[in-house]
Amino acid sequence: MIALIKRDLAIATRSGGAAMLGVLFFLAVVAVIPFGMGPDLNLLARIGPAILWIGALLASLLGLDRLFQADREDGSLDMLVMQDWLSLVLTLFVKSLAHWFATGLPLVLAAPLLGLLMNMSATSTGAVMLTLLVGTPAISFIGAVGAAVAVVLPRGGLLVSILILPLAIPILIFGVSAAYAAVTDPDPFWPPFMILSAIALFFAALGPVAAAAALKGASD
Amino acid sequence: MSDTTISQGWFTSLANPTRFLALSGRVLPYLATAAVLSLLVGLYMSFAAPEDYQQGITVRIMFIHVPAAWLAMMCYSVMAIASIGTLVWRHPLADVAAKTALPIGAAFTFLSLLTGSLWGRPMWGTWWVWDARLTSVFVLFLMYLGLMALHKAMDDPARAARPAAVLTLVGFINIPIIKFSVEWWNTLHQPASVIRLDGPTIHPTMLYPLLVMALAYTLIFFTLHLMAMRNEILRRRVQTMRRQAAQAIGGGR
Amino acid sequence: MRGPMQAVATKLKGRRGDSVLFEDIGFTLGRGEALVITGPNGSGKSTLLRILAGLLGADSGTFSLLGDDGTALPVADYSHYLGHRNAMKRELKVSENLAFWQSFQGAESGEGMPIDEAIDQVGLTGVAHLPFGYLSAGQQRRIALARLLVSSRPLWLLDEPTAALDKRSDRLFADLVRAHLETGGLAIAATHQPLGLDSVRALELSGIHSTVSDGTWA
Amino acid sequence: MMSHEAFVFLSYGATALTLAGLLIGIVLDGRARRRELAELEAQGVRRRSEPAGEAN
Repeated sequence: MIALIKRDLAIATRSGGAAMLGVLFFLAVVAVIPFGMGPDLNLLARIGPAILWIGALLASLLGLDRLFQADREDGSLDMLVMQDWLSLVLTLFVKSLAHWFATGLPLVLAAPLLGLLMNMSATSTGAVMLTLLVGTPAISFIGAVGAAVAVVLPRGGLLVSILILPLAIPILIFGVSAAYAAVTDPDPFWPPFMILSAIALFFAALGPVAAAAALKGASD
Repeated sequence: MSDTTISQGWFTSLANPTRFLALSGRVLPYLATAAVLSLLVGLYMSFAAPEDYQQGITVRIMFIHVPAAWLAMMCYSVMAIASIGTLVWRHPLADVAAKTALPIGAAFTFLSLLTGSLWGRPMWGTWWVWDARLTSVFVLFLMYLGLMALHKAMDDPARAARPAAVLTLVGFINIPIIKFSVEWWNTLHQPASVIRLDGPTIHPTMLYPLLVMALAYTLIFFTLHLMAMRNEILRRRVQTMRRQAAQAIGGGR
Repeated sequence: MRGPMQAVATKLKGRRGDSVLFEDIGFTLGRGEALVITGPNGSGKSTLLRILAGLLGADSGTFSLLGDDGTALPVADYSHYLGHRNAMKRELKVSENLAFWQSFQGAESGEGMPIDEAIDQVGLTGVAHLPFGYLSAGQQRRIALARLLVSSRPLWLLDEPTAALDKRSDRLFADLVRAHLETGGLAIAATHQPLGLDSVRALELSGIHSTVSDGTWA
Repeated sequence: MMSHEAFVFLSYGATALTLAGLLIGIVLDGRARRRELAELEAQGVRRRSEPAGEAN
């Protein structure tokens, strides 16, 4: 399983640079907002957390379709699916985790830079980073289900995003509300953050199982 | 090539990567020494310069901010020229030059953004504003990163060369936008004070350290660029040799 | 020694969509025996192999591996499946690819051979440090065969293993299978390559299920 | 609020760090490439267009 993480990370960093593309997309999406909204710094500071969250959500959906597609194209997927149930679920968990390391974690690390650009306060940026740190793995885990469902389809890429977006909405809601709660005074930070963590844990458990079911069923 | 004017003979001899390696190997030590020397002199001069009556000590950030911004643009110009070389003359080294300038240019752009931000915080009271100059430099930074991603996405450098060259040239329109943004739009960023038609407007005690630092930055750029180009040539050589090795193994014997 | 004694298939029925490809397929393979599946395109060779590997559900019938003491062993852990595609990453070096599969498929049934030795076995000494994508199609196929060697599993399920291989590599492949059988392995292959062994049996899928001959092969 | 000196120091520090990082990265990359070349040559791989034993 360590070998699987190592392999997937090596592929992500060595060629194509999936990690870098995700961060670039994140940068570009967030940088476009001020052009559309106008460069009002107060306004940007107010909507900053939401923009960062939406940008991170879109950026992490971007690479999801490759999660199993690449393995299917070269035939590796057969070897993964061949395993018994428990090993397959574990394999998919590890693959989702590796995917998060390659695409989700860089987004979390890029968040403070974008926080500066959006004129966000240090607290606000910190809160966004913390919620992203918990929320992006949830997106990767639930995204694995969509990627597994779409793996046999041509042009699955767009479909994955459409399938996963509704499921990712709770993550977005609680992530953003926790990030806002950290800066707006009366709202408590912890309740939405705990719900977000719970969602992340739930998806970490559910995602690999559901993805395994989809892959077992989808093999043709 | 059949017609051999002197310049073209020189040009083609440089086109030979092996010759380039030998030549650049001889030039590099001098270049590196000059870069280090000018950097030391520049650093001394920028700390010896008097403090600005308006900006106080933060004016010293200018000595590393302004050259970084110049270099960010110059590096892109170098890439644009190299791209013309790729597209028009198909010069084998042009693509190498364009590709290896990317990370260096990105680093200088990043530095100009960063030092600008560190200057803006005490002077303007904010890390970042979306004004024309800053935004256009930020766009330049994104373009550097995008081009790097394009090169990384292709495992065969020969196939990435032409699309990257086209994209580089299209992106070149951003350079005049950066240069004139402070004049075309009324922005927070101060207008040019060194490169002007009517001569520089800043005081010589400020101007000279700035110019020396700019020279140092330029020399640093060329040193790093030459080194990176040599690496890239070796990288491609390794690649070809590996492909040849793959062909040879298990086939002929 | 290692692995199962027997691979037993009974009354397997497979279909693609609504059309039945084959039914009532049954065979028993012992240690050191091989089964070669032949038949025209579309007769269900690949489908049968994927059913055997557990990648597809059979319409009816069972396939199981039995250990020395008669207990059933999980097919997934005791068999190698080699499909049409090579299951190797172009970006990674040959050695990295093989090392990954070696550790991922490290079997309970015994140690595989070292990576360098496996590469030698498929006649590609010296490619270990090259990225997989640099190899020609035939070389890539041979590395895919080397995957079967780096982790030891008794049953080989091979789908057109000699696709993209030239004549000499064909023989190399036959040698590999023979060596595998001699150490007590089993092999089921969809191939037209004669293995030149006594213990090889043949199963012909004729395409239309109604003409499936005999069914059981002895 | 940081003093102005701190900003100056940070700017120079960050610049030094970035440029040093770039330099180290390039130097290490060069070493790695040379090592690869040496490995290939040790294995007897030669470039078609070059005579044997060419120095790099």
